[in-house]
Amino acid sequence: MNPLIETALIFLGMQSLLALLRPPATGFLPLSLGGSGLLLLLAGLGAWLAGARGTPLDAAAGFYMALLGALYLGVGPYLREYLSHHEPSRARLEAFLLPLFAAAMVGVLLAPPGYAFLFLWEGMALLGYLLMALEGPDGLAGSRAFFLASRLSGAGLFLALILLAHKGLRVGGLEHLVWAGLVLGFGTKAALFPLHAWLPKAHPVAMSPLSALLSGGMVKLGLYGLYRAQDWAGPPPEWVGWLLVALGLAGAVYALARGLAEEDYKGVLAYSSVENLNLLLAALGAYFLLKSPFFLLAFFFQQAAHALFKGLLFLGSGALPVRELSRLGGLHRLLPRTAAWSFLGALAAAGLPPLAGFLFEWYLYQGFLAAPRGAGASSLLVLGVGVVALVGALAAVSYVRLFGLAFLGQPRSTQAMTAREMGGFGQLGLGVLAGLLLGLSLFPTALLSPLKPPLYPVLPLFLALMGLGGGLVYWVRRKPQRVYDPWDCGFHSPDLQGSALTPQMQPHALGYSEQLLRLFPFLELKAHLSREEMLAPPKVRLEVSDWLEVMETRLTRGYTALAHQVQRLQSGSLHLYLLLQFLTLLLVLGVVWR
Amino acid sequence: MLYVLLFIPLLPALYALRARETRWLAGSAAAGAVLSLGLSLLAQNQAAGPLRLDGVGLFYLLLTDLLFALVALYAGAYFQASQDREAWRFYAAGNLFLFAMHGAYLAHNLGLLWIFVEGSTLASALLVYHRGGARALEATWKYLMLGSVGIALGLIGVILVYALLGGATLDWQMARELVRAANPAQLKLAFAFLLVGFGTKVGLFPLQAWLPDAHSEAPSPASALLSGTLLNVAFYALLRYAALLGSAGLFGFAAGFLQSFGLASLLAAGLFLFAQKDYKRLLAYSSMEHMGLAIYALGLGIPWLAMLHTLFHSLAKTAAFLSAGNLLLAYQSKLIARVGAVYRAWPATAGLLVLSLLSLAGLPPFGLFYTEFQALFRSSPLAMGLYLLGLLGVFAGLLWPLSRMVFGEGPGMSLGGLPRIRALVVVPAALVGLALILGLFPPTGVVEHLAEVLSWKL
Amino acid sequence: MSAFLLLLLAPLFTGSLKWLKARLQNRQGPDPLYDYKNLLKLWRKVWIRPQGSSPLFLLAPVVGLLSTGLAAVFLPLLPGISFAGDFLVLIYLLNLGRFLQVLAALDTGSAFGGQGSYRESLVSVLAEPGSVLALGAVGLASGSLSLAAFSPLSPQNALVYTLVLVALTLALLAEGARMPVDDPTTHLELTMIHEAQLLDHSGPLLALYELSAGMKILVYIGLIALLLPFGGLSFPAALLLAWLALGYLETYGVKLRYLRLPDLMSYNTLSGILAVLGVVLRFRI
Amino acid sequence: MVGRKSLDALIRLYALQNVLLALLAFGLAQGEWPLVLAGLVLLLLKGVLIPRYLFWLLERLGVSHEVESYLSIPLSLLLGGVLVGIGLRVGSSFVLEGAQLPEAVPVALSLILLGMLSMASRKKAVTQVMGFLGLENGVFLLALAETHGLPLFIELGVALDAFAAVVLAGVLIFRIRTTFGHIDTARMRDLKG
Repeated sequence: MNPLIETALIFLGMQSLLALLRPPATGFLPLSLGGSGLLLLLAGLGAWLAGARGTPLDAAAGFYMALLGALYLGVGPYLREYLSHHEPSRARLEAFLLPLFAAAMVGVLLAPPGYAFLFLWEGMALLGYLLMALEGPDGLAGSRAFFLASRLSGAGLFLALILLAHKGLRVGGLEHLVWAGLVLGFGTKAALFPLHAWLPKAHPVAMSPLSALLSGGMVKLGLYGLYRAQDWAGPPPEWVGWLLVALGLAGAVYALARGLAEEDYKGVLAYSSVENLNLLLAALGAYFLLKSPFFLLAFFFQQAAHALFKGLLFLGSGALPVRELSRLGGLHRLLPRTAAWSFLGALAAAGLPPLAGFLFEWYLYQGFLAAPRGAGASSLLVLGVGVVALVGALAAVSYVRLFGLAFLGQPRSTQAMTAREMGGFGQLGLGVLAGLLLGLSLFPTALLSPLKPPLYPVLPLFLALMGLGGGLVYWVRRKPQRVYDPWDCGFHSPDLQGSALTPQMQPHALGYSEQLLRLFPFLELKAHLSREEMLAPPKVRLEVSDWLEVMETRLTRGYTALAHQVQRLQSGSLHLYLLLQFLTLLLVLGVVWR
Repeated sequence: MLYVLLFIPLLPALYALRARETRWLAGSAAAGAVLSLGLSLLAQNQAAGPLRLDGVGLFYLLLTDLLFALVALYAGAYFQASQDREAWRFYAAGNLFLFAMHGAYLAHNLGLLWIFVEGSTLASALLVYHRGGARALEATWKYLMLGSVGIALGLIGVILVYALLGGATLDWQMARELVRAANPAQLKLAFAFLLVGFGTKVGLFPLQAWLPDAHSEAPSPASALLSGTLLNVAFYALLRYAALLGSAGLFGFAAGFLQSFGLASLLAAGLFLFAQKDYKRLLAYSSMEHMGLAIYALGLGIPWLAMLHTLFHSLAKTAAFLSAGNLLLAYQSKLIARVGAVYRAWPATAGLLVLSLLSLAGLPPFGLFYTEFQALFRSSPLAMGLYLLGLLGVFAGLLWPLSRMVFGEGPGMSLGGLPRIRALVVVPAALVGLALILGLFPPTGVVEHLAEVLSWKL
Repeated sequence: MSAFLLLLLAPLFTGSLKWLKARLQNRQGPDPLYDYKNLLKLWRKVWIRPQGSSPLFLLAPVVGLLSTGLAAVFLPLLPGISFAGDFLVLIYLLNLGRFLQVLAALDTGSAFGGQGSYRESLVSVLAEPGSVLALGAVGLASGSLSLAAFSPLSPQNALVYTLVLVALTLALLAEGARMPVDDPTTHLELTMIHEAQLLDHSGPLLALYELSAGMKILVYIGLIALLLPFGGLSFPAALLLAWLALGYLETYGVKLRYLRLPDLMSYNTLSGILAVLGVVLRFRI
Repeated sequence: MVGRKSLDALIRLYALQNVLLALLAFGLAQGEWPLVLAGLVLLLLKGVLIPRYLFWLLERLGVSHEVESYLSIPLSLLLGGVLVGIGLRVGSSFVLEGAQLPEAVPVALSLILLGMLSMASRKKAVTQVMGFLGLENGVFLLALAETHGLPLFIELGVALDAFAAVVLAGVLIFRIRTTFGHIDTARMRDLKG
C-alpha cells in the first residue's frame, strides 16, 4: 500500500487509541485528523493525476481520497475547538469514534468489492450512527433514519456484490439484478430521490463537524460506488442511466423546493446536499447514456466543490446559537468571520461565477446541449437544460434565504444576540476549506487535468471582479457617508427609540419562500391562525405538508399495522399456540406426502 | 471420564439445595462449569457406553460450559443486587439444566439425546419459574405444554427412525451406516416429526409461542441461559438428524424445509420485533430470528456455518440478556418506554447494550455479520432477497428500542442507587469482547474441522 | 468593448424611455439625457449606511454593476471575448449581481427590503429556465454554443427563433423589472419589486444600482439583437424596437398582480422548452 | 376420551388404556425381558401411579370435576371422529417395513391426534395434562407397533421424563390454583405480543 495512506491510517488509529488511553485527547485532533487529511490529500491527488488503474489505489478512488483528505484537513483543527465545548466524557467518545469513522471511509476506497468492502461500508454506518446518537434525545430520529437507510444501502450492496462474485451466475437477467442492487445500495447512500428521506433528518442533528464529514464525504462514497461499479460489473444497462437522470433531475428540483420550506439552518443545507447529489447522479446517469466528457467533468468537479463548500457551510453552522432560521438574524455582527466564510460557501453553492459551483452547471449545460438530435429518446435529454436552469435559480434563492435570514437583518430572538465566534482552531479549519475552495474555483485544471477540461476564463473574470470591485469599493467608501436607521416609511419619531421597524417585520423563514412554494404542487401550504389571547391579533403560522413525507408516514403506519396483525398470533392463548403447532405439523406432513 | 463429565453439574446442584449463600453458590456453579470445561477439552473423542464426545459435541459443550460459568458469576451479583433470597433455586435448577445439557452433548445415541433434550426442557421450566408469580407461572405452563407436545412429536420421529433402522440401534455412528438402507419416503415422514418437534424447541416460526413468554418472565440470567444454550441444544439435535438425512442422501429434501422455516422465522421476527414494547421479549424474538438463520444456514448444507452462527448468537445474546438484566435492576421495568438515557445513567451498561444489540443486528465487526455474509454468499438470488428483506425488518425492529433506551429521554442521572457490583458489567463485557475478537478473526477453520465429524454429504 | 458601449448607452436608454413615456402620456417629461445628470448628481451625494448593516450593503451595488458590465463583455456586439458556452457565463454573471442585490435587500432588516427580496427571487426562478432554454435552443440551431457564432433569423429556423424571441422578451421584462412584471415608476412600497430592494441605498450606491439596471436591460436587448437578421444594424434596430415597445407598453399596459406572475412567466418557460424541442426534434413550419 | 364430560371418568379411562397397553406389551414381548420390564414399568407408572396422582390432585385442588372445552361435546366428538378417520386413513403410510403390529399403527396415530385435539381445545390445566398423557400413550403404542420397543434404557428414560413432566405439571397446577384462583388456562392471557 501507499506509505502516505498507511501513515494517515496510523495517525487515525493513534488518535483513537489516545482517546481511549489518555482521554479526552481532543488536543491531538488537528495533528492526527488534519495530518492524515494532508497525507490522504497528497496520496489521493497523486493517484488521480497520474491516472492509476486498479489496485492498490485506482485513480477514481484516489480522487475521493483526496476529497476526504481535504475535508479532514479542515475538520481536524475545527474539531479540536468544537469538542472542547462538549463534556469530557462525550468528547472522549467522539475523539475515539470520529477517527475510526474517518478511517472506515478511507478503507471503503481501498477495499475491493466483496466482504471487506461490505464490512467497512456497514462499519462506517455503525460509527456514523453512534456519533450521531451521542447527541441524545434530539438526535434520535435522525440517527435512526440514517442507520436504517445505511442498512438498506448495505442490503442492496450485499445483493449486488455477492451476485457479482458469482461470475458463473451472471447470465440472463442477473446483470440487471446486480445493477438494481448497486443502484439501491449506492443510490440510498447518495440520497437518490426518493430514497433520500434519511438525509435531511440525519445531517441536521449531527454535530457540525460530523455533518460536514457526512455531507461532504460519506455520501460521496455512494457516487464513488456507482462510478466505480463500471469497473466491477461492466457497463451498466441503459435503464440505469435513464433512471439516474430521471430521478436525479426530479430529485434536485424536489429537494430545493422542499429545502425552501425548511426552517432549520442545517436542514436547508441538508436539502441542498440532496439537490447536489441528485444532480450529480443525473450527471452520472447521463454520462452512462451519452458518454459525454462534459458529464464526467461535471461529475468529478462538483463533488470536490460540493465537499468543500458544504464542509465550509456545515462547519460554519457550528457557531450558530440556534438552528431555526426564524430565530436567527443579524449574526454578521457577532460572527463576522463565520459570516464571511459562510458567504463564500453560499456563493459557491448557489452556482455563481467565478466560484466552483458555476463551473459544474456550465459543464452540465453543455453536456445536455450536446445530446444527440433526432427522434431517439436520448434527444429528450436536452430538456435537462431547463431543469438545470431551474435548479440553478432555486439554489440561488435557497442560499439567499439561508444566508440572508441567518446573518443579515435584525436578530429575531434573544438567542441570536448571544452567539460567540469560534476561536483560532475553528477559524483555521474554516480557513483551510475556504482556501481550498477558492483554489479549486480559480484553478480547476489543477484537479481536472486528467480529463482535459475546456474552461471559461475564470481567472481573468475573478481578477476583474476583484480589481474593479476593490477599486469601486475603495472609492465609494471614501465618499462622505452617514449612519442612519433604515427606511421605515417615515414612522421614525424621536419618542420611539430609533427605527420603527421591529425584527418581526422582517420576512419569516417560510414567508420568504411562500410564493415560490406555491409553484410546486407536491408541497401543500397550510396557514394556521392562532390567537394566544382573546383579543390579541391572530398569528399566522405556515405549515408545509410534503406529499412524499405523507406517503412515508403512511408507509410506516401500514407497516406498523401489519406488525400488529402478525402480533395477534401471539395472543396469549395457549390453545391457539397448540393449534398452530398442530397445523404446522399437518402442513409439514402434507408437504411430505405431496 | 465422560461419566464424570456428565455428572459434575449435579454436585453444585445438590450443594445449591443445601447452601443459601449466593456468593458460594455462584462460585460452586462456576467452578463446576469451568472444571467440566477443562475436562471436556481432555475428553475429546473418548467414548464410554452410549456416551461419546465428538467434535460437534465438544464445540457445543465448551460453549455451554463457558456461558454457564459466566452467567453463574453474573447471577451471583444479579441476585445480590436484586436482594433475591432465593437464588439457590436458580443454581439448583441451573445446574440440573447444565447436567441435561452435558448429557445431550455427550450422548452418542439418538434416543439418549432425546431424553436429555426433554430433561433440559423440564430443568429450564424450573429456571423460568424461579420464584413464581402470576406471569412467570403462565409462562412456565405454556412453555411446559408446548415444549412437551413438541418433544413428544420429536419422540415419534425418533421412534420412526429407530424402526427404519430396523430396530437395531440408535447409536449415531451405526445409524449413519444403517440409514442408507432405509425407506426414503418413510424417513422423510420421520423427519417431518423431528422438524416440528425439535423445531418447537428451537423456536422456529409458527412454533415459537413459548419462547418470548419464557424468556421475558425468567430472571435475566436464566433468560440468558435459555437463549444462549437451551436453543442450541435443540438445534444440535436437528443438526444431527439433518446429517443423518444427509447420509441417507435425502439432504436436498430436508434443505427445503430448513430453509423455508429459517426464512419464515426471520421474516416473522422482523414484524414481531417492530411492534415490541418489552425489551426482554424483544431479545427473545431476536433469538427466534437467529435460530431461524442458523437453521437456514443448516439448510444451505453448511453445518460449520450454522454452528458458527449459533456460537456468535449465543455470545451476543447472552451479553444482551445480561445487559437487559442490568436495565431491569436499574429501571425496575421491562418496558422499553420506561427506559431512557442509559448512556448517562449507566454508561457501561449502555455500551454493552449497544454493542450486543448491534452485534445481534448483524453489524461488523461482530461475527454475525460474517456468518450472514457467508450464508448470503451461498444463497440463490430469491432466497438472498428474502434474507436481506428479513434482515432489514429485524434491524428496523431492533434499532428503535436501542436508540430509544440508550439515547432517548429518560430519568438520566437521577436513578437512585445503581448496583455497583463489578460482575454486572465485567461478565457481559467479557462476552462482548469475546464476540468482538471472534468476529474480527472468525474461527472458521476450527469449526470446519470440528464439523467434519458430521461427514456431511449433500 | 460592448461593456463600455452599454455603459454609455444605458442612461440614455432609460432616460429617453422616461421621456418617451411622458410624451405618450401627454406630459412634458424630463430631458432624454436626464439620467446622465441624475447619476452624476447621485454619485456626488453623501450616502447613508443603515444602522447595523453589513459590508454586503456596499458590496451589492458594486458587484451588481461589475457583473452586468462583465456580462456585457461577452456580448459580441463589438468584438470581444468569445468561447463555447459564453452565454451561460453571461446569464450567470447577471445572476451574481442579482444574488448580491437580493441579499443586500435583506441586510437592513426592513420589511420592504425583505419583500422586494423574495419577490425578485420568485421572478428570477420563473424567468431563468426560459431564457437559458431559449439561448440553448439558439445555440443548438446555430451549431455553436458561443454567442458570436449565433446565426441570425432565417426561414429555416423561423419557428424556433420566434419562440426564442418570445422567451427572451418576457425575460427582458422580468429581469429588467418593467411592466407588466414590475412598475419602475411606482412610489408605493407595497407594490415594488425591484425598487423595494433599493430603498435604503442612496447617493453613489443608488447610482450604481440604477446604472446596472439600465445595463441589464441593454444586455437583454443585445441578446435579442444577436438573433435579428439585420447584420450590423441589428443592435440599433433592437434598441429602437425595445424603446418603442417599452414606452408603449408602460403607457397603455397595467402591472400584473404579483401573484399572477407565474401565469405570465409560464409562457416564457414553455417557449423555451418548445424552442429546444423544436431544434432537437427538427420542427419545421 | 373426547366425549366424556367427567374428569374422573377420563382418568379411569386413561388407566384402563394403560393396562391394555401393558398387556399388549406383554403380548408382544415373546419372552424378551426388556419388553416385559418395560411393560411392567408402564403398568406401574402409568396404570397406577399417574392416575392416582391425578385423582389426588383433583381432590386437593377442589375444582369442579367437569371438562371445560372450547368445543361442545357433539362437535368435539365429530372432530374426534374426523381425526380418527384421518389417522386410520393415513396410518398405512406410517407402517414401516418390519413393523411388529401394523394394525396398531393407525390406532396409535388416532390416539396422538386425539391427544393434540384435547390439548388444543380443553381449558382446564388438568385436562391439558390428560391430553398430553393421551398423546404420550399414542407415541408409546406407536413404538410398540413399529419396533421391538425402544432399547431399555431409552424406554426407561422416556418414561421417567414423562413422569417428571406430569409431576412438574401437577406442582404447577397447584401454584396456578393458589395464584389465580382457578385452573383455566384459557384465562391466562397476560403474556402477549
